[in-house]
Amino acid sequence: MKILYFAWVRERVGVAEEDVTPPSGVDTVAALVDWLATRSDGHAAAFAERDKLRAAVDQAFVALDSPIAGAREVAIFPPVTGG
Amino acid sequence: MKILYFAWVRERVGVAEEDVTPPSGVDTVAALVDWLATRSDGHAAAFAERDKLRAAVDQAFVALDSPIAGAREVAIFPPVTGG
Amino acid sequence: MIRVLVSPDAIDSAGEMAALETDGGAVATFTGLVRADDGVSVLELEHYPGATEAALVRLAEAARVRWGLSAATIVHRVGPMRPGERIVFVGTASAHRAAALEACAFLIDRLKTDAPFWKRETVGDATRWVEARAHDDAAAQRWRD
Amino acid sequence: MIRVLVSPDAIDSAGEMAALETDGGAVATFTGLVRADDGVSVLELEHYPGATEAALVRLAEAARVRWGLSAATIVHRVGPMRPGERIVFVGTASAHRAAALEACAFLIDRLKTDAPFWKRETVGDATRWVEARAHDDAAAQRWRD
Repeated sequence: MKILYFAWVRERVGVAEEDVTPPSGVDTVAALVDWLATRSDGHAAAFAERDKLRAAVDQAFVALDSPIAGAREVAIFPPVTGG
Repeated sequence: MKILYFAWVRERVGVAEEDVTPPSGVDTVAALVDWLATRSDGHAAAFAERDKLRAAVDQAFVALDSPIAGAREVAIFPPVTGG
Repeated sequence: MIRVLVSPDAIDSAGEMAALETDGGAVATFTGLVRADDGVSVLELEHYPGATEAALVRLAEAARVRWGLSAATIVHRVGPMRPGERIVFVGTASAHRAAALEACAFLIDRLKTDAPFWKRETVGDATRWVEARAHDDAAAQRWRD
Repeated sequence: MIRVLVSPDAIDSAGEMAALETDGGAVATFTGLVRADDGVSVLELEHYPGATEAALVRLAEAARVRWGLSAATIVHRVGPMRPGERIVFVGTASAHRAAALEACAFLIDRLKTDAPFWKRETVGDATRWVEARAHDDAAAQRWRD
């Protein structure tokens, strides 16, 4: 599963993307974030404030409690600020 | 007093402007229109439908019952259609 | 900054838009074009020299004050023009997008009812003066206090 | 016709506006500029390649259908830019002025909440990520059915 990070999430994690294979119990975006947070201090810092995180599964915006079964690409990022 | 005509009012009257000296009893735009209508068949045709006439006194839009005392320029025209 | 121009020349909308980009924020524009889809070969615009310009300046100034604009531009073409050509350009500039957008809509709605212009259309061999439309009055009315 | 462009190049708003003048009627545009009045020396925009473009196409298509537009254009710059430069251009074309104006406002309100872009400002020696604002959500919300 490809994980993408943007903006300050990317900066704190330290990489723009990574390939991971989460264990089978990790079945929602929120569970994925919990699991990713254990990978490094940077990950933990990036995911410390859950209410500031947004996500997309296979490029569609989703809530953090959405399932990730079958997802090929999950993106984690702050609220958007374009325009 | 200078009278200006625009659009189909101008076309029916046959001139774009004229200088007139209305008698003293002609004290509103409506009375002025009544008086002007007697000047020619073209004037009469231009002013036949009063509800389709609009006016400006000294370049300010006014209702037809507005006074014209002291006016230097009165314009008579159809409803506007710009933009 | 208020800019008002009534002229028989083609409207330079790109130049007018660029001139509104002064101190950042938001620029909204509206361009009205002679419609090509209803058989009109020539559209002619008549105005009331002096009074028309004054009415447009009053409108632009009212918008500037009401929405705190940094700039407002109204350019209206007069004389004969052809389908696809620009009749009118309205542009607004503000630090805030909602102000620029609302003021732009206000200006185009109100200039249709508040400024002395008259349109005459040529379709085939016939010319006719365009009649005022009730929905223009309704659109202008929504901006009254 | 839908046109969406996300690019680090300067936005050609004049060219984009002219391209919307296809079959007459009305063209409305909105241009967002980097504000020069708050000490920001560089504004940098990050996006989610592929997903951002797809979100903008969905937005433009939604506007086209909802307002019966003949054309809609969204151009968003990414990468570093300076005060006074254009961040975003939105343009709409319709036979009717109200449709063009409303759709233009819809697009700029909604792209602030519905498309993945992130702004980072440099003020003096410090850089910071811009936080999302509640009033952007409110502005986007007014277009929900």
